[in-house]
Amino acid sequence: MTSSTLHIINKAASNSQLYRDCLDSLHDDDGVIFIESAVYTACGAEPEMFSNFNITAYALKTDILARGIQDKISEKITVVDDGEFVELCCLYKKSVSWF
Amino acid sequence: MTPQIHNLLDEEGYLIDLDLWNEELMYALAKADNFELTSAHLEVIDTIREFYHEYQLSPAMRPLVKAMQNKYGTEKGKSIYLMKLFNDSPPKQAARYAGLPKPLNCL
Amino acid sequence: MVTQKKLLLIFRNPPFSSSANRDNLDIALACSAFDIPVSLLFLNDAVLQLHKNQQSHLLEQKDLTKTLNALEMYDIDQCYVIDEHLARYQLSKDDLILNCHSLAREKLASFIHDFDVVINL
Amino acid sequence: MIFSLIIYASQTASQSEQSALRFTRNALQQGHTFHRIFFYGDTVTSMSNLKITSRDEIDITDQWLELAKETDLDLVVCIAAAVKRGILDQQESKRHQKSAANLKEGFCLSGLGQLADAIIHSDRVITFGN
Repeated sequence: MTSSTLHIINKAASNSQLYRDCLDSLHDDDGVIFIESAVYTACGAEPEMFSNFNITAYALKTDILARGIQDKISEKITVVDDGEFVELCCLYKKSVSWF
Repeated sequence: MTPQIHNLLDEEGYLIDLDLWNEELMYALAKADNFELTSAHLEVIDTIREFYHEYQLSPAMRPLVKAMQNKYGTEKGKSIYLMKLFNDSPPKQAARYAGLPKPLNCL
Repeated sequence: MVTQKKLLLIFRNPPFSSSANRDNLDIALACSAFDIPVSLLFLNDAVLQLHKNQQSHLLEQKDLTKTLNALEMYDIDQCYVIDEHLARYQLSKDDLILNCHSLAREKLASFIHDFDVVINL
Repeated sequence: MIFSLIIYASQTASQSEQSALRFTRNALQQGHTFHRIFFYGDTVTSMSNLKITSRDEIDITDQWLELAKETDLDLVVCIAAAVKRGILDQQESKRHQKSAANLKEGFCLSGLGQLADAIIHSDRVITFGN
């Protein structure tokens, strides 16, 4: 268990202000999980914006598969299933949802 | 309770149209409860109406106590003082007589 | 006795745009009745919710700034804004209805880190 | 671990309520418990028993009820959010002198105090919103 925060974000990266606020809120060792439309952020070059931080970025498998983008997910992203999402919520001390 | 007053109230005894409130109605509401309003009660009702006017909100217990304290000093600004004064929850009973909405956040 | 948890409510919306600010404020009032220590953070556009001289009656709406003023009566005095967000709208702390603490943007992460529960509406 | 959820999302405008449901199912499967699921804001409109779900679609509201049947979930709909949007139980319908009540059976209307209580008594409070 860590004392850090899991940030849950569910909007596509075109919501730039939301992402900026989320980025400003990232503490060392925090995690970010992309769910719903945010899984598009896990594709291609988008995860770069999180690379300045010492954080782990996850994306939710069910939402990825539902959108058919499983081949496009960046290597920097850890893909987690629904059960692992629950485990992450236990592992991190609290969550902050960005929507 | 007279049928006329009853028509103005909701199930829990709060006034439906807040603009209809006047002192006469306030006394009638208390009388229907067999509750006698003294000057001490009127101070609370005044305070709660002023609170609503300023904040657009019927106060819960703590802010009501604080408002009483600001206006009448520590003697009357205590929850035990208010609880002795009313037989129901003070913020609720005072809000009913004051013709204000039911305080929010009640369980 | 359950240990006290520190709650942070994050506001993100400008006035009149949705009911989120009202809903979040109602959470603050309810939690204070349960003695949960509450802090409020007005992020970005939400600083505009604190701007003085709003005339909500022109839009036939209830005045949320009045209810924000009640926070003090509920013993909620921990309100925060980010310097940079005020500057974006050329606001100073004097333009706000509440006496807010200001935070540097770089301090935001460690600020949030200290809370036990965060609700971000 | 004891969870509570705040669901703050319109069912027609977002996927969030479904995400919350899936989260709940998985957490229950892992042996976690839920103190409360608190439906707030526009979410409450989906608890109308007048809502029609097309026969070839899945009604998420019914899914909550099914899950609750097996696991005793406390499904609380914020009373202030609900009455504002025309979702009434018998008591509120009577109180406001309306002709009908439409809160789906299995959900209960209650105040924000229930959310405060959930914050106090849960290890994790997770918001699903849109």
